[in-house]
Amino acid sequence: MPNPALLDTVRHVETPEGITLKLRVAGPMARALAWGMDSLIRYGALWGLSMGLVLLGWAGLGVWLITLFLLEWFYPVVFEIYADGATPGKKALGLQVVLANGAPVDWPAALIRNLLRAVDFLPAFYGFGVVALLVSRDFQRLGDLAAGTLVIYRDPPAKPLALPPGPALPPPLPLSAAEQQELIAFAERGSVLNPERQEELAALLADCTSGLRGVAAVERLRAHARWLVGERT
Amino acid sequence: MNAPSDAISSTPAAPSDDQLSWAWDLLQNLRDAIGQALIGQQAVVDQTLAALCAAGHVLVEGAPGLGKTLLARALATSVAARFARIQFTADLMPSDVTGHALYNLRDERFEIRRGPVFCHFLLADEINRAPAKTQAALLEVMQEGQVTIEGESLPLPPPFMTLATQNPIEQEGTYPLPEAQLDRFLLKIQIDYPSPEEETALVRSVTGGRVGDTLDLSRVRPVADVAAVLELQRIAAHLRLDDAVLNYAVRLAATTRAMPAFAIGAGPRGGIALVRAARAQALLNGRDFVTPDDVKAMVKPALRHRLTLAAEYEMEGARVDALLDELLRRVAAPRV
Amino acid sequence: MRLDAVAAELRPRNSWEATDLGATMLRRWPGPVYRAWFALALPLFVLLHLLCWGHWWLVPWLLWWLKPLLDRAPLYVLGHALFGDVPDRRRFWRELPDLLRCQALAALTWRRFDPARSFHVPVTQLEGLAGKVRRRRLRDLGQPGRGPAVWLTVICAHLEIGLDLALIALAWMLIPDFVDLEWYELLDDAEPWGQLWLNAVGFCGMSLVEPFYVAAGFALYLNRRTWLEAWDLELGFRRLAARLAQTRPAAVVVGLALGAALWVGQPSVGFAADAASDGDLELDIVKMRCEQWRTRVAELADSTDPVQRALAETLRDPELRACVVEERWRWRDRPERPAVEKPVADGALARGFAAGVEYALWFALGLLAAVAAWRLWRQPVTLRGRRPRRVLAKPALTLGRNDPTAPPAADLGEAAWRLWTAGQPREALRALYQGSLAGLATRHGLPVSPSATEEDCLRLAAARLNDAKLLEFFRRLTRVWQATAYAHRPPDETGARALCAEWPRHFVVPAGSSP
Amino acid sequence: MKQRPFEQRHAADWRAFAATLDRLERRKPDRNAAASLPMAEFPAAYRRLCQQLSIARARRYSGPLLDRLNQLALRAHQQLYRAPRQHGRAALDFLLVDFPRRVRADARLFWLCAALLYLPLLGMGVAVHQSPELIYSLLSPESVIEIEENYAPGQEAVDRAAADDLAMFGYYIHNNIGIGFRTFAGGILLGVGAAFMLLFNGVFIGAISGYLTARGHIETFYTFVAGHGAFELTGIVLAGVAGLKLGWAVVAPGRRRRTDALRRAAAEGVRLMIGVAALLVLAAFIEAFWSSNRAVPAATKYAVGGAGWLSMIVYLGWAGRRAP
Repeated sequence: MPNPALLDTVRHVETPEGITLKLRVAGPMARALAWGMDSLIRYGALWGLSMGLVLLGWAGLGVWLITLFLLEWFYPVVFEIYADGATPGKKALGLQVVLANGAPVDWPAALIRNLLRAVDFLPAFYGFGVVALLVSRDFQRLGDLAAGTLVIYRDPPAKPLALPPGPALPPPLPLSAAEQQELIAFAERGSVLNPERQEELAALLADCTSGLRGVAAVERLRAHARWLVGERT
Repeated sequence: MNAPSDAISSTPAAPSDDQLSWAWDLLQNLRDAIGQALIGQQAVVDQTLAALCAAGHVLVEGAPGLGKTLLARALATSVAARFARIQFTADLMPSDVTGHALYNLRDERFEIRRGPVFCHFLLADEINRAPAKTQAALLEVMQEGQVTIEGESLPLPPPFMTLATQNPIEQEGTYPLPEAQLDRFLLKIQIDYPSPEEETALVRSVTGGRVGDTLDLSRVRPVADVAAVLELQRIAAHLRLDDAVLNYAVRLAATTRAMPAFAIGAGPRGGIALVRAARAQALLNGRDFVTPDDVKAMVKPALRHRLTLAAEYEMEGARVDALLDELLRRVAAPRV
Repeated sequence: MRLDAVAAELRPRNSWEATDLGATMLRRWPGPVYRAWFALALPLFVLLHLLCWGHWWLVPWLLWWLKPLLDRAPLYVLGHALFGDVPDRRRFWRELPDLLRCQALAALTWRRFDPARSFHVPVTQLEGLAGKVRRRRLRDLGQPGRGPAVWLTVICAHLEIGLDLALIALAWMLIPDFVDLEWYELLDDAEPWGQLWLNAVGFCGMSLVEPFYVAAGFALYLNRRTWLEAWDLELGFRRLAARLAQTRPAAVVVGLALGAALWVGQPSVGFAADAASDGDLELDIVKMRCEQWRTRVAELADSTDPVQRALAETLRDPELRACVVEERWRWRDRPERPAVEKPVADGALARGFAAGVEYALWFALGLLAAVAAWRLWRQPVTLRGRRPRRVLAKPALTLGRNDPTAPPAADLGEAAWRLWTAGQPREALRALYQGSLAGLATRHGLPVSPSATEEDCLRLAAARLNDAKLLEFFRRLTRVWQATAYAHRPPDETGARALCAEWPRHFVVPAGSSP
Repeated sequence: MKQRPFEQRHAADWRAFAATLDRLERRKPDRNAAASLPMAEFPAAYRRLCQQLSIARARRYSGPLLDRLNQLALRAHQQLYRAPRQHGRAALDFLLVDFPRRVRADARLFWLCAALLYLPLLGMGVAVHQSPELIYSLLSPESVIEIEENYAPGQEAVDRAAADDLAMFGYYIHNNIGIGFRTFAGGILLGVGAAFMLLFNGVFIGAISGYLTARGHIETFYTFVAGHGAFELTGIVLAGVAGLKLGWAVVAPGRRRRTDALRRAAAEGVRLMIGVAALLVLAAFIEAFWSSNRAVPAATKYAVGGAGWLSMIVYLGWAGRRAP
């Protein structure tokens, strides 16, 4: 279980089914970038639209102003409701807006957080918003606080990591659950860590590897990990 | 004499005339005894006695200082039964209510310390000041009539009656009881401010020749014992109930489910509670059979805590009691 | 550094999450970090104004230029605080000169324009690397971590400018109108006080953003090392090893000392060639590092300290290099900010379009009004309540009810008696009771509602009737009826007969008199 | 059970579950349809997954597996606890019943906001009428001249082209509803923002009306504003109500935490804002297409304006009331 005393950016939400879901709350950097992308999209669209609407004269100006109004206030709302809580910018950065309990945003929440954008923007360029974001516990700007929403990372489902094939050996001594988890993670991350570092880590556990050294020690630990996950050869 | 043409929902063990007149006398004595301490509030006393006869628990709601505690003490004194009082507070633990197992170092074994629930009359004062888990501990006891400590089930001696009091839920620092658990109270009694005359009498009795400001129970004498209460409950349970009256009670409860004003209507348990309470009311009224009037009199106390207002009615400030009056006006009485 | 005292959850994160962790760290130790920042920056701000007396416009530029030195204070605090060792004031001041002196020239000249500065600085400041080793190390560390670090710099620069503007706007909003001060005068840098005010605003914006920038960069660096060196696993393995070797405490000491070595800057955990992917490793670097390494190990082995000797034994060639492929989106070029061109022509097309839209809007309004009207008309209750108030279904109202609207038949008494003699006492009394209610309702105007019970009817009669005999009869009848109906105790024959006989006296209108 | 057998035992379940989620999220409409579960089994499957996640956590299976299960559970949670979508009929019911009820529930705030708008409006109107030069304290001479030209009499015959109307419609939508939204949002700053917007609008409108009245442009001006005034002014007042609710929640949260109080107030306020937006769209429409039409006789315009006020009063005062 995570140690609550350690700094982390994960928020735990208990569902009615009694399990805890982990929401990885997103902070200022990713959100600023997403906002930048959305602004480009919005103003790009407006610019493109103005090219066409020029043909319509004053009437075109009217349509353009209405579009401006809609894009200004409702562009995020519509995407957050109909596109899994993410504007295109947020989607590109893997972000998603959810209610504080992990449920998708509903209309009132989406409206509140985006209408209050006007205040977050004050006094200029999201002054209040940035300060609130840095101060609040879950990176919420004022609109998020009022609407009870969070912006979280929504990753593509993690691919299961396979252990490299090989023999499986029971560990020479009983291991606690956390220790087993670390051994397995060590084997799973074999493709990320370079061999020398792995050997160095394996050397820490000389008692487990009965004094083997170097590559042999790494292999031995992997074999234990395979045994621990339940592979049998 | 002709045999009754309609079926009768009574049981073979119908009480005899002697038993009935004994019961009526006893109830009158109880009423008088409690009335000695609790001045005015005749309806409240009657409803409490009805719950006693029906072997049900009551939830008493009213502002502080209206004699909720006194009512419970007077009842316990007049019956000469074991009485316990638990003041519910925010830090009260479930084991403070039910009891707990204690390891005895000398004997090297666990001893069960019985909590205050092991009594006949339990006054749970300000029940909505305790967090849900403590409320739940008590409500479990009320439903099952037994306490489980360290895997050992200990039955409570009958009669067991809980009188829970709660302050109006708008008050600060309260945890409202969950709907499902409110169901376990047979009646919810509303204590309102007494009439001016009654209040004068009350003030006089409090200030008359005594020191301090507590109402005393010295004038309340025991008029019954535990066995008498059990007999009273047996008699009340066997009063005659015609199908038409039963049907009336069921229709009333079922109609609450069809009323759009209520998000949650009274369930079948509401109907059962209504009938139980009506039987007791009939006994209190000195009859040996139940009439539609007994049902009608018990609709509010028996149903008001089982109903949840629909949001839009709540928004417009509707009140459950007013809607129950409306219900009584709308449902036809079985006058045929 | 004691890895086991680390105050943050170590796990491989994505880069943005790592910067978020930086913000969380800042939120955890705002006091020490900002104290350290202001301890350095505020005097500098004042000092620069004194030095550049008369040329205050220089100050913001100089401040900007000196940022790398200023950043060292928050990084120093964070670096220690994260490992359970929040530095106190005295130690901070004692170590400050060394902190500032270390590679200051490089930091202020060619490295000043490093766009990933925040990410690279920990290598210099915390690991103390320099020269080719540092470059090598940065290259190994940096490739996938660099992109986010550059973005971090870009975003923080924007944040800082945005906050400056926000502060100016805030001041403008808060200064009441009657103060004779046009807000743009404040921005007039020709005025010395205007310049001072601008500098102060810039300083505030910088002070807000810069510690965050440092913290986020530091977190990026930590995250990168967690990826490459599996710090989380190292921590777990250390604990396991310590548990296994409780009889040999030396192992724990060695473990911790290894950590210490890592912290003081010797590349005990270094970066080596992954021969498959990196063939261009320059020989001299390898040679130099090997040499450095051997010297270090020899030093340790010669040491009198048993811990250091133990360390020397365990140290092995620790070169490390990992490669992670990460795909990301990158702007190829920024599109121009849209410039809206003023509409020029009012051609036929435009006129037609406008007229079309207008008619469509009128039509929509009409349609909406029609739908609303239809809704009100079809369900008029909507205006009076959300749902149509089907309060009660009809059957509930009528079940078991005979409406007492018609006057009772004149021969009811006889009919009832006939029922009694036919062996239907309940029916007989029902007829009598119903008839009486009908009589009371029609002849005496008693508003008997279907929902009224027997007692209700009796109360009503007692309140409304002034005929005592009739009332007495009705009361007697009610009692008998209740006993018959609900207790199944019909009266004896004489009682029944009396009731039947008496009934017409009260309820039958004598012929000739008007009702 | 070890991790690998656990994975193998449930792998098929998880694949089917993921396919169901894909279908629900409308990512891949057809490809995996066969593999996904029938809808009726979804909640049960979700509970099974929750159980498996708990088991996996308790047994400390490896990180990627936990992440994968957490992700599945999160997605399913979002599908199950999604708020039901509202439809057109509900929207109409909201406007006909719910909205006026909510306004009445906040009657005291409503009167406060009305006072904040109308008292400065009247005061400034009278003051500027008495001494028209006061207007220069608010507006630059150029804008005053422009406004005066707009309402100068003698242009009755010229009807604005449809294209101009449409442009103005866009302008009113963009500007006026934006003002309404900002009034609401400004409420979170302890109510100051909302109150300021109300006062500011009151002073401004009052000054212009007073000035134009003093200059004698009575008919042109009042025939123009008569039509949409009821909807626009009421809309702004109601935006103020919604904003002050936010502010009040921050200033005096009562027994709730400030954020909770704010959240509640915002949820109520935003429902008011939906109605406000509807009112302001209506006002913009009337302003652009009806008020600007100078061919309509003045009497008709005043009559329509009066009808607007009347309907506003009836609507907010009585719509949605229950029968006594």
